Amino acid sequence: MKPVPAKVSVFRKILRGTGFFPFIVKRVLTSILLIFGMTFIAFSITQLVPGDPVAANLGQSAYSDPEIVAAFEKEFGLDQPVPVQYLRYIQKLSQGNLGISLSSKRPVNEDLKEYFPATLEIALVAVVIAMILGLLLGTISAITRDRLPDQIIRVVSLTGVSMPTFWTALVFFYVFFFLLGWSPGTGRLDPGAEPPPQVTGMFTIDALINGDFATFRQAFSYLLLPAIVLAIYALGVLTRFTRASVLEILGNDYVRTARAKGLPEFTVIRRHVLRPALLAIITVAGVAFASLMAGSVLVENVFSWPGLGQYAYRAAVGLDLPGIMGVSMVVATVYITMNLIVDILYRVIDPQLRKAEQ
Amino acid sequence: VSAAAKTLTVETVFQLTSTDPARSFEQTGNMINRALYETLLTYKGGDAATPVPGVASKWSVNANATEFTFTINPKAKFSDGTKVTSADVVFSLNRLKNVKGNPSSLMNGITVSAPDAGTVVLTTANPTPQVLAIVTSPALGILNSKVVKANGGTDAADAKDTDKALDFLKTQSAGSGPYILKSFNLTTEVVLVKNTKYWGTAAGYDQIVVRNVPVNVQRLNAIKGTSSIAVDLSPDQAEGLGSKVYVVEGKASNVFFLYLSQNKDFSAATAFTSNAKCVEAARYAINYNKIVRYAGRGAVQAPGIIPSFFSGALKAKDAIKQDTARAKTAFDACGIKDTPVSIGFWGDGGAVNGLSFASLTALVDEDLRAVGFKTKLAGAPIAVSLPLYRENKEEMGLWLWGPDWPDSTNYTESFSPGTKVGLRMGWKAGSDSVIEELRARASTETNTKKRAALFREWQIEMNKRSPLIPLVQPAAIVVSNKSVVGTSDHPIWKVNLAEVRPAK
Amino acid sequence: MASRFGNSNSIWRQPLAVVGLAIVAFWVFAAIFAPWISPYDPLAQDSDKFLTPGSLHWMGTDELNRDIFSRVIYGARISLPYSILLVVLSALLGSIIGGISGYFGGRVDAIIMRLTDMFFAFPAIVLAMAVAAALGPEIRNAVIAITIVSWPVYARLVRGLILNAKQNDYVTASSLLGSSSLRTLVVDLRPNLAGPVFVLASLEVGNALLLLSGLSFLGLGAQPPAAEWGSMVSMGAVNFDRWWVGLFPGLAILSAVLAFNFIGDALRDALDPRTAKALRD
Amino acid sequence: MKPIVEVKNLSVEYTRGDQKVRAVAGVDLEVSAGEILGLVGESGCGKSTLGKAIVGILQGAEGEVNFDGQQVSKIGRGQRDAHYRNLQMIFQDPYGSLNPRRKIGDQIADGPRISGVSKADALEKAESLLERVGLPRNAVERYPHQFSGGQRQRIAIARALAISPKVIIADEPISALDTSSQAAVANLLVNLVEEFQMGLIFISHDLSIVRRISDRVAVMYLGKIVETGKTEEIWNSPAHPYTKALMSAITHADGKAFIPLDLPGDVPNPAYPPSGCRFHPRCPLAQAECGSSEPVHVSLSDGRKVSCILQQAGSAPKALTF
Amino acid sequence: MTLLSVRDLTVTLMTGSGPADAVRNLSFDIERGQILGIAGESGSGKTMTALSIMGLLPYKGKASGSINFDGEELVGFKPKDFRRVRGKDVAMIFQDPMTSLHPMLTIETQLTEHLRHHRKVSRAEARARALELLDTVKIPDPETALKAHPSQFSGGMRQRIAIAMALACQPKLLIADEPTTALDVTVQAGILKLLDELRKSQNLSVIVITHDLGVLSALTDRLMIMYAGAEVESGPTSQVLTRPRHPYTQGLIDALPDSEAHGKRLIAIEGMPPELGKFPSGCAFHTRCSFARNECKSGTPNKVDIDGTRRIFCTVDPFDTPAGVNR
Ligand SMILES: Nc1ncnc2c1ncn2[C@@H]1O[C@H](COP(=O)(O)OP(=O)(O)OP(=O)(O)O)[C@@H](O)[C@H]1O
Ligand SMILES: Nc1ncnc2c1ncn2[C@@H]1O[C@H](COP(=O)(O)OP(=O)(O)OP(=O)(O)O)[C@@H](O)[C@H]1O
Ligand SMILES: [Mg+2]
Ligand SMILES: [Mg+2]
Repeated sequence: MKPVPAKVSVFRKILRGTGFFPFIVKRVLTSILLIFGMTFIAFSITQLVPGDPVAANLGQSAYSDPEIVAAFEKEFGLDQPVPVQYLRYIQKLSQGNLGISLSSKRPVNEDLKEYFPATLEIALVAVVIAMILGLLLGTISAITRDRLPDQIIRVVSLTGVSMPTFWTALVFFYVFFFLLGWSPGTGRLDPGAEPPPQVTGMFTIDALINGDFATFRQAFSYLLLPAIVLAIYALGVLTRFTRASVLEILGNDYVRTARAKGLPEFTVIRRHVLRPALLAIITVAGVAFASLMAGSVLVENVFSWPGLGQYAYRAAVGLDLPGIMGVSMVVATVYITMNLIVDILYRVIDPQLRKAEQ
Repeated sequence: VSAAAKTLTVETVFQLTSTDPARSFEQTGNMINRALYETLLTYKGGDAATPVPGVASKWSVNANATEFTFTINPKAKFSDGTKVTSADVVFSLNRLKNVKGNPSSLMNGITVSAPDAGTVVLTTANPTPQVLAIVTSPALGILNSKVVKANGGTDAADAKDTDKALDFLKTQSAGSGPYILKSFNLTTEVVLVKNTKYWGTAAGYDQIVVRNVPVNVQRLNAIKGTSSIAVDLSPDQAEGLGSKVYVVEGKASNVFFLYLSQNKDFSAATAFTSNAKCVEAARYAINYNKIVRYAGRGAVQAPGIIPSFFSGALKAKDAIKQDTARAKTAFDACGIKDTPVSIGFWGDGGAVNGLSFASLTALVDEDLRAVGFKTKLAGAPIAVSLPLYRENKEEMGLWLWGPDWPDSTNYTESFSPGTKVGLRMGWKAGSDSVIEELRARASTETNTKKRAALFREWQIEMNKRSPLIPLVQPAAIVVSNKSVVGTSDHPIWKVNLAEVRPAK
Repeated sequence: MASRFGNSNSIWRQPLAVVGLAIVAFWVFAAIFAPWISPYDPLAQDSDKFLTPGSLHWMGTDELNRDIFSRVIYGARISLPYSILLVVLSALLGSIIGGISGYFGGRVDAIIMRLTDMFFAFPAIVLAMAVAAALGPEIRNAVIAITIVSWPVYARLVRGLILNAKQNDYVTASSLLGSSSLRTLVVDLRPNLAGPVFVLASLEVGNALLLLSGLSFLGLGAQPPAAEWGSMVSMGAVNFDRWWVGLFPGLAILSAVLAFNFIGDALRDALDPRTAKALRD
Repeated sequence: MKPIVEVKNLSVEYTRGDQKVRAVAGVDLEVSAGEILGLVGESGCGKSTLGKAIVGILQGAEGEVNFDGQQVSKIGRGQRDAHYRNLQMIFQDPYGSLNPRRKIGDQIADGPRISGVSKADALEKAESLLERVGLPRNAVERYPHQFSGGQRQRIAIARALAISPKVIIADEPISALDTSSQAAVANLLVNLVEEFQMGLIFISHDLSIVRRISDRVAVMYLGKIVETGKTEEIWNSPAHPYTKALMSAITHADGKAFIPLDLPGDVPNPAYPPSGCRFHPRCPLAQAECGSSEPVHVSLSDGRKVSCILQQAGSAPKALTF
Repeated sequence: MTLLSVRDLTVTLMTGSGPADAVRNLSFDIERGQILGIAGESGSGKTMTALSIMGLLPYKGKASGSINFDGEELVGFKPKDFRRVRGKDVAMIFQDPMTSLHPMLTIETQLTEHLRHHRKVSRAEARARALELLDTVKIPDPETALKAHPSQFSGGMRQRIAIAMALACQPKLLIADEPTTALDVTVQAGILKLLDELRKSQNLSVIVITHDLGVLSALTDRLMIMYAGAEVESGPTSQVLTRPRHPYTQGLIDALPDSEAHGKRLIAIEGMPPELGKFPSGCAFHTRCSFARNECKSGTPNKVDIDGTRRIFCTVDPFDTPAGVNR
């Protein structure tokens, strides 16, 4: 038998190893596999269900012209058998190419480059709002357990997770835009205002990079309301989760030990309770962030926010398969990446896990 | 004058795919392209009957309406300063024909030629009087052929594979209109700026922002006075807007209609709906007044399928009136009894001119049920419902028709047996010799008066025997800030942005 | 009940749970007796429209002048049963898949768990939208679509519970006594799974209702003229400043979801803490 | 008497990450019917692992276990062979060893039911067994949470007895119990062994209890048996320093303010066992070669077996003094 | 000199079925430098007694009576006052060293945070003190240990660290709740030795709580036996263990495996300890006591003082025999 080439064995060693580096390599590899696996599910589901993308995407008269229909099918590869379509898709995907959108007739990559940052922007602001408030409210709730503040926070956070987002968005828009005039309205910038030069695609950040504070303020004022609406659900989730985690940790022996040392309650909470709680909360926040991106469909619909959610909606309703796949891939990638980051963070923060690995 | 005063904001629900004239066939695209690209002929204001000079200063038609000669205005210049020549026209029209985009069918049967640099001739095999209307369509906008060719454009026969100018035309325009494209975003806004080298009367604004805004927000913005023009409000929504705006009321060119499938073999229900008695029962069951009231001020019952402003449109007195007794008798005679019958329509919140298909269907549904139909509403998103309609897979359907070109032939050529919509209704050629003969005569008649009479007669026969039941011609509303003048409502491009100016 | 959910924290002692039960009881009552409760036919139209709430129409009327109060009441007939159906279907499907995964373990388990990972990563609403759009919007199809995306929570829970329970000495003891794995699963573990799955399902009813009405809001669920809360809100969205059109159906959704969450929460608290934790993660 | 359970050179491994941990490393052991074998050792030394490997919950990596003449194999997904059902185990945690959601009666009846006894008969048997272990007959209808730890342990014993086992491995059955219940459960086990002539392996970390109830003792340290022999002999003259240390560490409630002997360090991690004699880093009598060469397991003249270089095969145990 | 004087301490806890007294009318004293042992079966209220001194009673728990510590009355103390005393003058270590140290904080942080808080010393001083403490409790290589996390230590080492933590502010009283229960016997001895040395070298008062009479015998000067939240017997350790006067104490001693009874059978106290909230009336032990008479079932048991240093709570007092007479 031929000797195993050195490169392979190093690779094997990494995969079999249990240290920090092999762990990361392994996690990244499984994440990539996961994403490819998902394309299969997405593809199967979208293929299994009926619906005619050609009809959905051609105008009335064009559709009756067989020549035009054939041209359209050829252009988007719809004339090929499904497995071939899938293989082609995978092949392109591995080169980072998500195909051409049926509805916008542009590469999905380009579409996403445009819409994704808009959603990322509100989702980030939303998750920051939800994290900060959720941590605060959840902790207060836990330490005032069963007393009035706790009761109030529990009902409020439960209400938060029970609100239909699309409805909340309407109510908030009506109140804060129409009645109170605090929000400038729909869209991302004033009509005709020049967006900042694209770096990240997030207007607030790009404006800052560009040193353009007026645009930053404008962009921020537009995104605040949708971000708040989007944050409500996540806030409810994080508050409840924080409360539960803090309560659980409060019941740990080491908290009793900390109290037995006569430390100020604030120190006990901050150092001995929140630190371990944070781990759990970060995990949930990571997942919440990914679900915010998906949840933005309904909010963006109301606020005419030109983001992934709107794009997803149009793609779905237009049976724009490459579009649907593209959105799904992006959201899934965010989700998987968040999980990956959280996992890594977990190891960095938690010495016990690190120890167990050695 | 401040910079802001020179910006016009137009709010509309985007129906937009691109600003390439050869590929764009949606309302928002038409509105924008009307300001970017000029056509040989055009219309003024809200009129859609009398063509006026565009790039062509003069034109003539031969006696049997098969040859149309246009003389290009020597002053006409593109935004880069070069002159408009017949070569540009030939290129643009052939490109439209050959890229096989949605509007390509406008060029069916038309050939273009250029005897000299200042003259263009369009010829057809059969008499086609509507060519003069067709050339006003923004899809036939004239492109600067050199610029477009330099950026991947071609008018060759295989243009559908080889033309690569689409992306270029999203970043920049290459027309001779009063505005040029500054930026294009499919979902948020399209920004136009003044063409400083325009050869005609200068543009009214330095900049026009066409924004994608949902109808409800258009209304709120109109009340607040933050928008300049709102395009999509229904008569209802146009009420109580306050003092900052005025409302331009017109009639939409769209007609909503109900049909019953004539495809006997499609389902249990269509075995009956193909029966003339069944159609009659439905036609007289409907409370048209109720629908018109729902459609709001300015809407009218559609007496026939041809909208009011086209030649040969029927008068209100010709309209069908509800007659429940007659409907019930017909219903009993048709034998459908308790067989359930579904009505297809555009379901996911689909609305045009502020009227929602779902609500209209609900209204019709109530009346049909009242005479005994066992109806079932089968709305679906456009992607699902439209194919069913197009493939004649509905039992009943509630849809609308907007003109592809502003001429009544568009209707005779689309709704007669064996034509496009006729087939969708399962109405095959040879089903009705009277109607078919009227159609043939109307299409070749060049005398204006005789044409109108034929169109009227065609519609009256349609109302007697066709599976088609015209329902309502909605009002078309443009709400405009008082700082703006020149707003009108046009059936093809809605608002003529080229004509809009700041109030003095 | 007491023995199944532990005895110290009976849900009757939790005020929020009682409120939740009351609201659910109200909606169930409304759904059953809708024809008697509602003052008008929910489909009856009129030439007037958009009447403001008043003594004739408590919640006003919509663009076809249908009585919103009656429609909200009738809405319970769609939203509640379908949400519950949805949860039952996903719970069944998820439990079976999770059961298979936990029972076989090893490679089967690994494959199934990767699959659920994928479904978790998938944006549920996008998938549901696509499926609903393609199958044709009908509430039945929306239910199918949501079931396809919502079974993995149950699968994960059931599998986790089985793996956890497998470590219990009583499972080992029973296999020493000759019990086959299948018998253990059915006899020993099923009662342990039933409680948590039931609690999760009760927590998920609210989510199901939200997703279902969200799809209807987008026009991909229940179709007009059916009175469905989500699609009623979407009509309110078109008629923004007629606030009553969207407000009341929205409140109906909120109240029902809140009620189910109250109950689910209380049930979870009544479970023993370790299982409750499994439900939370 | 012929032993009913024979363990020969048994090793058991766990996999942690990609590392193998040998929790039991080459153990020989035997139990006869009617005999109580005490297995003592500190936490983590592999007692439970050994117990589980004997009944077949864990798979041995090397060596074998014979039960009643047949080799025990790991339990699989299917039904366990009737022969091996006579080999039962009782666990330490009285809360985890009964299914909280099932009635006591059903759980005890499980064994007979699987062996084909009718439901009524099985339940009848459950009732009489409950009575035998000192609980009321009507306990069949109740759930585990209605019983104390000691009572549950008795129920667990009743469940094992329901199929009349020949050997029971009891893994720290009384460690989690209160002083008073401890005595009751221990006494019950002793009575049952005498009554049914079962073999019992009694696992415990408490040498003083093992001394009281068992006929023979095996002392385990870090995966290995360091000494086996008759209880009284070991108690009177421990031959292995670890046995001696264990005994010296026992506190006595005699009011004499005597602080027992402590050994340096803890039981090491079995993943990294010390070289040579595994006890040598903590052994007060360790010599230079203890770190390098592994001691042989030798039989002493009184029949005891011990692994220590201080003891010589065939001779009487040498007295150890720290 | 009396450091801690507890009188009529009653601890009321909230249970599923309402409030219940987990500790009832308990009185005892501790002198400086003395070790007091508290023994009793599970649930007898040992831990609650300790926690009431620390002001750390569980959620909704209340103490009444009097706890006089070094001149201060602790019953009715505000949380703020407790925080002043806790960790500084009274310190406590818990049963399970695996869970009582914070898994994510370094040993240095855990050893010095209260030192720095109570004594307001600089980081460097605190560190020096921490090294000294680790040395005192015999942790090898204190420098490295400071940077480590608890998971890097074995159970016995962790318990030593917990003791070092408790000693950081030089408390006057140390409460050790089952300090060796979770440890191996060969390790337990080390901890006992350490506690004994500390008491001697630092003149520390210690309360040791355990159900292991052997441990108490090794370590304590005085002993208090509790049953169902109340004292049943107390006195000098050697006397209580060699000549118990209360039937319950006798039962505990008889149940020890190394007692002199014969054969394989152990001697058990019949029945089970009562649950909180279901303590029998009268002498709580009467349900399990072979000497019980009718009068045991109601009223409070007699308090019998013996030699001025011992007392039992028993109306029957069955072992009232002259000293030295062997039963
Ligand atoms: N499932 C497992 N995976 C990996 N290692 C294990 C596993 N179970 C036990 N071990 C390790 O094997 C060794 C022996 O464990 P075992 O439980 O047999 O010890 P024990 O003597 O019963 O201890 P205790 O007195 O704590 O019950 C220990 O070091 C333990 O950490
Ligand atoms: N948080 C609590 N709420 C209610 N009751 C409690 C709580 N903690 C303990 N108890 C009860 O208080 C009684 C006394 O408990 P305590 O912990 O003082 O007993 P102990 O003597 O220390 O027992 P152990 O030996 O088990 O530690 C017990 O019955 C116990 O169940
Ligand atoms: Mg063990
Ligand atoms: Mg305790």
